Amino acid sequence: MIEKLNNLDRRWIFLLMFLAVAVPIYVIGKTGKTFPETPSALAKATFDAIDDLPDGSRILLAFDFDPASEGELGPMATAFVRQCAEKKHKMYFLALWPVGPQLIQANIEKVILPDFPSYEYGRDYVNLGFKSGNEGVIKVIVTDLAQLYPADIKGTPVEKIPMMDGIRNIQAMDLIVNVSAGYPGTKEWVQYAVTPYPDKIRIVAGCTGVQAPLLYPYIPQQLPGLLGAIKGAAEYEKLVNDRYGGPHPDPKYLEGLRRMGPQLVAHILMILLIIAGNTLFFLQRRRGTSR
Amino acid sequence: MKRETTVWLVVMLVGLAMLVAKGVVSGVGREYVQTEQKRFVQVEVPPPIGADADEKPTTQWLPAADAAARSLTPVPGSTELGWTAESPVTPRAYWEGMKADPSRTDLRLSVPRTIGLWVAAFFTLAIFSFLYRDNPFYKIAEACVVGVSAAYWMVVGFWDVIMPNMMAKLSPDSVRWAIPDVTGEPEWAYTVPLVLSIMLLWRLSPKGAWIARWPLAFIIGTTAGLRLVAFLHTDFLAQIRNSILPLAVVDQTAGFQFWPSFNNIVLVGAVLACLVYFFFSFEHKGFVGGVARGGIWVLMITFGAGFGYTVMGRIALLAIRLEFLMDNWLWLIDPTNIHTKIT
Amino acid sequence: MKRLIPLWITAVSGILLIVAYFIPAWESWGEKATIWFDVLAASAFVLGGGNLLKLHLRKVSNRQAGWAYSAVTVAAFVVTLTVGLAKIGVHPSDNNPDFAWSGSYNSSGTAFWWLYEYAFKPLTATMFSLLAFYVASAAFRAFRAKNIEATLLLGTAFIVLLGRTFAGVFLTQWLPESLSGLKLENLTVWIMQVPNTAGTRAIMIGVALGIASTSLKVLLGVDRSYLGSD
Amino acid sequence: MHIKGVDIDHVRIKPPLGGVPWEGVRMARRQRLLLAALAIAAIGMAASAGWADGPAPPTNVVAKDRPWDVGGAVVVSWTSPTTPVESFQILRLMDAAEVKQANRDARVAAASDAAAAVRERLSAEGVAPEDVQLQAREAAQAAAATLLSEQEATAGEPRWTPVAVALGSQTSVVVDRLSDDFPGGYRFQVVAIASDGTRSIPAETTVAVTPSRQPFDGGRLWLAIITVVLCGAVLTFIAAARRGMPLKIRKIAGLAAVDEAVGRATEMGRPVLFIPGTQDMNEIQTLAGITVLSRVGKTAAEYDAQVEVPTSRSLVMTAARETMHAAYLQAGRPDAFNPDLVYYVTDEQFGFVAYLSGMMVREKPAACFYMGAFFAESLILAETGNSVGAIQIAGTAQPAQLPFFVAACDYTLIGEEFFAASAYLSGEPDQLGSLKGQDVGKLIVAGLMVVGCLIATAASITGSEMLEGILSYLKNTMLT
Repeated sequence: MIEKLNNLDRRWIFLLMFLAVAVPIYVIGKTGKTFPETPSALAKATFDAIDDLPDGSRILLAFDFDPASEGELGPMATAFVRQCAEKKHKMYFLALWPVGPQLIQANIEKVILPDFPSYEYGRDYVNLGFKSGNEGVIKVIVTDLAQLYPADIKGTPVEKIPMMDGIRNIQAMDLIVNVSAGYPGTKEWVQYAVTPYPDKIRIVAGCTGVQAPLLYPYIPQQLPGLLGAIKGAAEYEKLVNDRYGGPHPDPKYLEGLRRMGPQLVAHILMILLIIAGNTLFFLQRRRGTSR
Repeated sequence: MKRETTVWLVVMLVGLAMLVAKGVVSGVGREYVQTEQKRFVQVEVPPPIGADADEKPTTQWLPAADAAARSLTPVPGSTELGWTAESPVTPRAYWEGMKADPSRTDLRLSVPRTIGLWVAAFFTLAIFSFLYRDNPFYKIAEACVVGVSAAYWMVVGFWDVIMPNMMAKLSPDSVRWAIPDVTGEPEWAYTVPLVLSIMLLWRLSPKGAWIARWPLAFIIGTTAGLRLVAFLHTDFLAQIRNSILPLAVVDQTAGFQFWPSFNNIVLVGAVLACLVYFFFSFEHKGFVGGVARGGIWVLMITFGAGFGYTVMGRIALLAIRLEFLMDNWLWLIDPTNIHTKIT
Repeated sequence: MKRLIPLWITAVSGILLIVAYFIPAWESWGEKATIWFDVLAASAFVLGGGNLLKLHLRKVSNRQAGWAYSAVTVAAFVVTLTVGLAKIGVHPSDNNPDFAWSGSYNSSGTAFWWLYEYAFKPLTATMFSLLAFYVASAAFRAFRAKNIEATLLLGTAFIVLLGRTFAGVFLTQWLPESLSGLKLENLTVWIMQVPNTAGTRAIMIGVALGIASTSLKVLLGVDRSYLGSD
Repeated sequence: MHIKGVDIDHVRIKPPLGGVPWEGVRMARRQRLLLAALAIAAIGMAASAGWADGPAPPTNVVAKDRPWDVGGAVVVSWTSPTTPVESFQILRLMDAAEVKQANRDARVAAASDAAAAVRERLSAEGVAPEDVQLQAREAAQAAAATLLSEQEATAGEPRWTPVAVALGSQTSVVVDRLSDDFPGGYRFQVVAIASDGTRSIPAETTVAVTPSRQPFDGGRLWLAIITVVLCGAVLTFIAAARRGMPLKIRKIAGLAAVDEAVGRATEMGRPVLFIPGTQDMNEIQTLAGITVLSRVGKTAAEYDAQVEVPTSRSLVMTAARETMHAAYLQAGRPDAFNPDLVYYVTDEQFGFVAYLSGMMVREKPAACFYMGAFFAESLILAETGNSVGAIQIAGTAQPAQLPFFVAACDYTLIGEEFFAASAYLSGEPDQLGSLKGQDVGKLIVAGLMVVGCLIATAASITGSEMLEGILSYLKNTMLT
């Protein structure tokens, strides 16, 4: 029996995982209830980094991710855009990942167009689009933005964009907000933008769970705020909703909190699997030694 | 027919029947769009009020309505240009729009997008089917993803790299058909990548394939040069700097701080132990072996933490795919209230 | 000759870039080299794409096992390449309606966008999501307390998994304030900030050294396997 | 940012030609007008000799090019007056082109603000749109004309623009974002501001200064030294190894398994799969992976095993083919080399993984090597490989993926070990020498950390300013 369980067909585990994620999504989708969140210090630091700036500051939003990691990063990106918009910050979007511009556009359509109709493209926000070259792009735009971004994504020359007036490089930004799924991402922004210009460039980031542990060494000197994975997104969403959402925030701003449901159940499943695996292991070993 | 095949056939048929039933009863995934006529005119835009007297008007294309609102006159001889643009709308917006004014023609069901939605759902299920075992659906999905993605990156490389970063630099005039706003003088330095590219593609010729080693050597040399200093600067120096911490933290007002001191001692000790593990000159024996063992333990804790953190992300990825299936495709749930039938 | 010149190219270009890092007037060389690399990598797509076509077409023509799937690959490749390069369905950009090719190749509603949105994206995202299943199976199969190292690995993973959800908060909320450091969510933060930071830092330092010495070996031609032989 | 008397939020600082405004200063369009007004007011105040209440001005104002930098920066220094000072404001003389541009921008902004105000007022009153348009236009023209006449009246006078502020305790400040070819050089003024907001007479520099770019970046001196020391250590040991010095290097578990894995694949008659990561040739890990491949290829050629190398980058395919060709040649079997086994799949990470997963399940390789830079695909590959019963050996420097390889593979080369692997596998003495050089690097790290931590501890306990100074030099000058 133990032998059989030990060599359990992994497809049973796959099935369990499927249910652990699918059932909560269905239940939460039907009822709209979410689990409570207590924001961590890092999420608060990230929130404050944006909130403590005077209204109308310049924020560079670098969306360095792709649809594959939208599950984790989409809610963060949405919440970042919303907080910046609520604070009336000027938003400069760009991407180091080729598919980034689509995600930028999606967030503009999701947050700015419906909820901030008075915001004008080119005055309150601008989408500079994607440039290839990975960290090379960062190295160039810390000193010369126009060299790589002579025009925005629509092809409008930067001279004709009012909010680009007087911006020679990204040192003119009050804060960089980076949403990152890997390389190039937060690490490269820290390496090539923050490290060489520690007094001029500040950054906060939201990243996938896999990256978060690697970025901890940069906290807090080089990276004052960090949101790790969907948990970070949910905590940050809560902070933004508490400040700006009112009693009944729009469901589109609760995506991260909703996604914590399947997360919880799946984590419990993972824990049970580890316990089960070890129980089997010890039972087997005891039998092995008594023989 | 094998028993397993029969079982799967039955499962699929039942699934299909349920899908049809769901479609009949409360609807399944559809995509709607709103069409819009875009018109542009070429106008002379005068300099802004207050500008210097010698500033000249500029010629620009503006949306026709915008130009009319600013009472600008079209450039003589220019014609109005335009096309029909589509933007997606939620089913709810479509229903509400049609309910308010059933004669509207700008709102409609988008056949290509709806087909796309179903194709996407098929591909999603096909990839999931690999978890059970390799099968023809997965093989189709695999063949598609390889073909589409390889070509996708070629197209991106052409339009986003070759055109703006090489052709536009070498000869701005030659790319104006695709990048009309390109400016600047030809930069002859960019003949270097052009020549290197040609050498690289020389490999395709039957003779002198070794020519292709030159660009390869250039790439590897520049990479090695760039990485060597960059990593020493950012990862090496900066990480030593971050590890210089007081082992006894004394606050001038509050006195000795136990926990910060403890954390600093653990951190510095752990970094040193790990470094000993990576030391190549000594065998892991005796004292060195003991410290190296401690180093491995720290690494294992690091890996455990990394694993735990990463799991979160992976589950979110699965969640978003299942949300796609349940929300966008099957319309089983509607957390953002976009496709629940209005009454 | 066939190896000597490439070795010189490697050495000279690499050493120049190292020196350029310290010389303000040359600092932009590194950036230029990066841009050139991208151009080269983009040109190399012709090699890669050509190789892909060659292999699959050969499979089709030889009627090798699974040739039909190779045909699908070829078809998907050719269709995507054609609609992307020909900008099928792309409207001109708003600023330049008189230039038919000025629109973005991936703007919404175009054929290329359709392929991206409804094939590329679901396929790759779903492939990515398979990881959720694999982590579960790895947790069951590989996380066993065989020795101290494995126990530390799984113990930490265990705490972090719990500490990053509501379950962790719930399980240890009974702990008094004086022991709040042992609450799972706080323990998780401690693990991340102290041992994890230490381990990651040591790996980073080691990797930086490894990269520096590997780069140096390449520049000096000690390590030259990538250049093949005559 | 607020320092008494210098309300930064309401100062629009015009940057030098094409430059950016000085950091921390926000620019709202309507604030341009305020700047122009402020500049004019400053001149006006000077003219009316209204300094009587202000603090004494600073003396000895000197501007010098900042040494050993990349250019574009100047150090302005002064001697503080004896009276108490809350802060200093530093201003710079604008040249004619800048003044012209600033005037133009101010007029355009004034015109658009005036028009906007009229539009807002009249629309609220319900005036017809055409009339609103007309009146707004007139208001704009009037505003621009008024400002123009003001500007013309003061045309000959020098215009100063604020570029920096300093605290009362400071006696120098770096002004950057300057141009290296500013006509005639830059001139500066320093104004002392008292706690009640009153301003002193401006003190001016006597000599104009032009920033320049030096041949060496002084801020990177220590980086240069450390680079030289590390490279020197590696070179020294390589040279020593070539002269025949015996080098003792510890064993790395996992490397011995490389040959064993290839041997097993030969016995089973199944292929060996080698994946050199998913990154391009501009990643050193890919290079290290390719070096390991040369060893695996050579062993496989000797055993007559089949090595399949799918790559996700065209350039990597090119390099890997060269490597494999050389490996077969070295093994003396160039005819057995089949270039088609080294092939490109797709650049897309998960497209590549989808292909590999299917391929592994179908071909069931006996041994899988993952050597290079890996991302999320690590676990998919390792778990799939595991399910087909392959021996798996991984090596990567991606810390995030190490947990998965450690959990799912038979052997894993962690971080630096991966780079060391190529040296071990080659067995050449000069390659091994480089490992000794790396050890010197680790000794430097350990030494700096121990010394630094001791100084930091002593500084923390004693609170000594000298120790703090040493620590600050170590951290902020040497190690940045």
